[in-house]
Amino acid sequence: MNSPTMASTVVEAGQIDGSYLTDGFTIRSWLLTTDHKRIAVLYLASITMFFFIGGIAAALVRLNLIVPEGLLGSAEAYNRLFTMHGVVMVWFFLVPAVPVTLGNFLIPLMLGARDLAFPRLNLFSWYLFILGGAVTLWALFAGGVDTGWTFYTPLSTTYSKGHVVLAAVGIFIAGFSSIATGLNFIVSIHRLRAPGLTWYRMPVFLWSLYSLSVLLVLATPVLAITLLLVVLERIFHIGVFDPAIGGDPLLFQHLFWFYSHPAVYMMILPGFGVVSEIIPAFSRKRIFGYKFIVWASVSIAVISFFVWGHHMFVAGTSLYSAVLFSILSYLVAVPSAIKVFNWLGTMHKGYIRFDAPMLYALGFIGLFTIGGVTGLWVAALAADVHLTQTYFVVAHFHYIMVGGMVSAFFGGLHFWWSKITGRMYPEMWARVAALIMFIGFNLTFFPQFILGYLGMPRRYFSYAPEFQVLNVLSSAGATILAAAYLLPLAYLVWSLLYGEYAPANPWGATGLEWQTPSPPPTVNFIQTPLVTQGPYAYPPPETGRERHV
Amino acid sequence: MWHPIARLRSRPGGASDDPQDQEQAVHAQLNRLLRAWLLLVLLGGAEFAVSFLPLARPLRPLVMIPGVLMVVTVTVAFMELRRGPVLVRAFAVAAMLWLLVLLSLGSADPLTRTEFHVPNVQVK
Amino acid sequence: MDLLLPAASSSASEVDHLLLALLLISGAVLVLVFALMFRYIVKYRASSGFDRGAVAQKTWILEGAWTVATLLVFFGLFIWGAELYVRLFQPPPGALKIYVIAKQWMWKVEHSGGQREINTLHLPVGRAIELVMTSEDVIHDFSVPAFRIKHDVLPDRYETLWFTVTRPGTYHLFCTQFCGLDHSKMVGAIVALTPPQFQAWLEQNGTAGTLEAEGKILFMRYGCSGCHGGNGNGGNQSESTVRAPPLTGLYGGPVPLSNGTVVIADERYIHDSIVLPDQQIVAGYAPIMPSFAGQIGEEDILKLVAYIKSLAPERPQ
Amino acid sequence: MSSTVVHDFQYESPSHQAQTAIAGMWLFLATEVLFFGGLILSWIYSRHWNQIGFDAGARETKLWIGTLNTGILITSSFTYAAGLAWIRAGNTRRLIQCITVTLMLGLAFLALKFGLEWRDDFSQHLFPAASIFKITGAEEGGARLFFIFYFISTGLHGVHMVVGVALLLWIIRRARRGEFSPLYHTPVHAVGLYWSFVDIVWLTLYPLIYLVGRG
Repeated sequence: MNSPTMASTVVEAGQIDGSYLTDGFTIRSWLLTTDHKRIAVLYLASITMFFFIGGIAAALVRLNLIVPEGLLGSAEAYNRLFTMHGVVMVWFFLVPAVPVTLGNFLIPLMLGARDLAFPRLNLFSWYLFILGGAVTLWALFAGGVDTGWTFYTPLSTTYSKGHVVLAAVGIFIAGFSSIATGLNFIVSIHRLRAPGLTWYRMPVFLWSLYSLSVLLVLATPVLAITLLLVVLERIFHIGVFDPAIGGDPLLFQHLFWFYSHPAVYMMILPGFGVVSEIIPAFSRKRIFGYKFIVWASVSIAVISFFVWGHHMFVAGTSLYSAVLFSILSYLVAVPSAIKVFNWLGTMHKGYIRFDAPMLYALGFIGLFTIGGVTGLWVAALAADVHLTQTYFVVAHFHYIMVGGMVSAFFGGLHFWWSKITGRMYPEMWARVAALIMFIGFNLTFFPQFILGYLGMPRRYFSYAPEFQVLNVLSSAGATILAAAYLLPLAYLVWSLLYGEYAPANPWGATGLEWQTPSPPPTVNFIQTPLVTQGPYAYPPPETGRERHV
Repeated sequence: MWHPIARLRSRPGGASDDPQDQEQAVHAQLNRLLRAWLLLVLLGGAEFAVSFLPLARPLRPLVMIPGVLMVVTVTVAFMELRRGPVLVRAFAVAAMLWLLVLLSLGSADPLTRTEFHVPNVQVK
Repeated sequence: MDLLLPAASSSASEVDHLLLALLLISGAVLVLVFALMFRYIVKYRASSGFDRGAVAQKTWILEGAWTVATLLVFFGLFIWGAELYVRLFQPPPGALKIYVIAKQWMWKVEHSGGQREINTLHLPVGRAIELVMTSEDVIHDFSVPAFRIKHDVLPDRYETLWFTVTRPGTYHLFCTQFCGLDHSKMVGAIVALTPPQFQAWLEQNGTAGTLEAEGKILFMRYGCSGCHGGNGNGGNQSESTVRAPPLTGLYGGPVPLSNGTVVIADERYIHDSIVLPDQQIVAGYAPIMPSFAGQIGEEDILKLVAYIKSLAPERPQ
Repeated sequence: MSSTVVHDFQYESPSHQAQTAIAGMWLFLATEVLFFGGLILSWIYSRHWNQIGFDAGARETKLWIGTLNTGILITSSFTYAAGLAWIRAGNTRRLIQCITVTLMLGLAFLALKFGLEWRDDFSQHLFPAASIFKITGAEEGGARLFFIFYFISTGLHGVHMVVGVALLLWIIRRARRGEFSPLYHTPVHAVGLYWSFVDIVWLTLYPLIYLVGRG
């Protein structure tokens, strides 16, 4: 087997010279690394690239919707742009973002382990992600796909003119990257915990990523078989979804949404984990109802597999299954409500500080709650008949994905930035960016709730003139949001070169990852930590903590 | 340096050193495997026979029951479900449960779709 | 910018009441969450010297309370939404049937009197209307925001959608299931007229023959009469050697199938028997009828269905 | 054979790493269960909507090849497990023999399935995407759907068999180099799990294809 290939880290001597970043500077040491921290940094770079590709597509979509007849002038281009925005954002940013960057970096640190269970599989997962991304981008830039990210049949199998097969193969490959990551996390959390780290002493972030990995591992294979069936039907012009020979297009929707609803929980569960770490750290207080939050995450992971039918209330499914999926959809909303109340409970009687991660976490609570309650609207059967396939649904899932998940991702990124890079980011700029992002986001997506009620359908290149004012408002908000996203890119890169050197624990937070230097040595811990108490044992601030700005 | 706090690790099948014991152990194993193989062949025969029973078309899937038993036999006997860490059994159970969810909730729609679509026209 | 959407169908107001209730509940939850958050931000910020006192350890009661509260509210919303949805799902008997065919990027409408329209639908106010819809290519979605209704239109299948218009006027019709290039152009207008105006419109546009008349001609041309008999009264007379089930008196009546179940012959059953004959084979008959999927267009199938329905005059249309 | 076994630096002991690897393989097999599960759901839909045509298609399958293949795979699973028992007792020579027999059985399965059955199906115009199809009339749609399921499922299972055969060759090569011992035989165990899983997939596909439709 491979003992640590990095010669410079001498464990027994107790003195580590340099961190995982200074542990080899050749391209080969990065591209063939099995160190979970380096793989996390590689993923961070890839994720950022895909985020901005998807963001540009979104900006063009909003640009087009400024005038009722469509500014871009061609419905073809618009259809391929919103499909590109959907495909790139869902599979190459939202689903992977937190698990592969923060998850890869922090899970071994939080577990007190030296690396994940299968380091080589972890590197293979990154190469699968890059290969899948390359094939998908090739499909999108060679002409794109005109089916939307949902690939509904028979449009995707028989009538679409786009590169459906190429895009499906790209997503198929990227899917296996998710499976590999999920498998690695589940086995590591089970098998590599530090001595004394029982399940109830683990931070909530690990529970959330465990629940996420259950979703990754058990839902993504169904997407793989679905895309394979679509590809085969498109190549051979005959398949199980073809209604002309007795096939059922609704079978595709069932298989697709069996993956895609757990996928939206894959996006938000890590957000729950990150916020559950930030709120106690910046309220200097033990998390409220640890067991409830933890089992809420696990129950979301299980129940999220029962609810996919609520995407098909008007699709022509049977009345019985529609009613069944509606009651199950209400059940899955309960754990999310529990979490929000527990975060508020954590802040109660805390000593709250308003650093950038906390601003993102507070923004998350507010925006995710709006996203969550609008979920109740589309779970009610009769209301969904009116609201589905309109901009109400677009606003609902953007509030949860962008308002919730992206805020949590930025919050987590700022919270652990010092641990990942060993540098402190400029606090003032970070708070400004957080506020602009909050304002820009609300201006972009709140008008869409009203547009949805008024009946403006999704995915329309041109729309009825009476919807124009709200669309212009939304597009204006989008420009502010785009600017707000460029700010962190700027000052975080700046902090890599000129940021202050970070101490091991700048926030005075609890958790094993803060007990090792930042950036940590390749073997993570000089001395494998012994865990004797639960997480979030925050002493009241009178005892103070070393933190300097 | 490692703190010997007990963690979930069961003893691997200790192969004692002297060859006589090893020979003994292997033959016991081989007999167990042979019995499992025989059970599989019997179940296969049963499945083959059951398929010729005149079952009504919607009841035909009952032919799968011996097949499922064969799957359980292979999992327990050849894949040693009962040995190894608890995790192994947890993953096997999880796979079956999620498959059940996919197949049951997935087929709830087609099995119940036609009844409600017939308009209640007064029959003479 | 009109912020209020007209409620022009009988169920529209009920859906609006449900949406209003959802708005109030969401508002209450949001006010609770934001108020608590701002209060904690101000009261418990790090710099405030306010004495925090003991931190509650036992959280069971509080957790249990808000879990049960959310469960009750959600269950109430579920019941309300489901009850209304079930009523919207099944068309009442005797509704005026209008046939809608969705095709990549246009709506074709056919009234039983033979009137045809593209991207517009004239209909009477105050009477239950049942749309029998199918698609010739991909999945579309017939959506009228003013009536608060929409339903996907699937290829090779009949989907029904019913409503009762309460206010005359012209309302938006949108296709809300992405269907390709000109998905956004596949829009139309629903023109709701008072019954006399609608009657006048029918006469004025009733030029072409009725659906049944044209269906009778197609019944001969596509060779259905070859097996099912000249006027569809069964296949075992002299001129046809093939045994085919009789079609007279079929519509609305029970049909025993070869797998033992009994189905009532509605438009869906007749349409499916033409397009996918092996799905529901009549008891006592060999599955020899070829599938006409792809050979007969949806418009002609509509006419054949209308003709076969006319063979059972004693049952209500 | 090396008496001491080295383990990865993040594990505490060789057995800790071995059992973790086995747990990881089981989890991977769980994902494969869901992968084939999606295919079984398509079987349920296709058969539910077109029972008569679907069963008509099922009657065209070669029952004797299917049954023989089932026997072959069951036996190959048995011989592999026997090989694993032998290596646990330290007898590498027996391990190599057992795995070679397993390999032969696997190749026999592939020969029967793709050499004989598929070629025969193509010659009888049972390939669903072809314009001329053996079954016409009312049952053609359902029969085509059956053969779509038939070719996709047996094709996917065939791909997994080919990967399995490659893994068997890899195990034999490493066994010949004396890498396995009673203390260290994790790859043998892991590949055994994969091979038995592919056998399990066939045990579920066999009735769905050959038996259910033959009422």
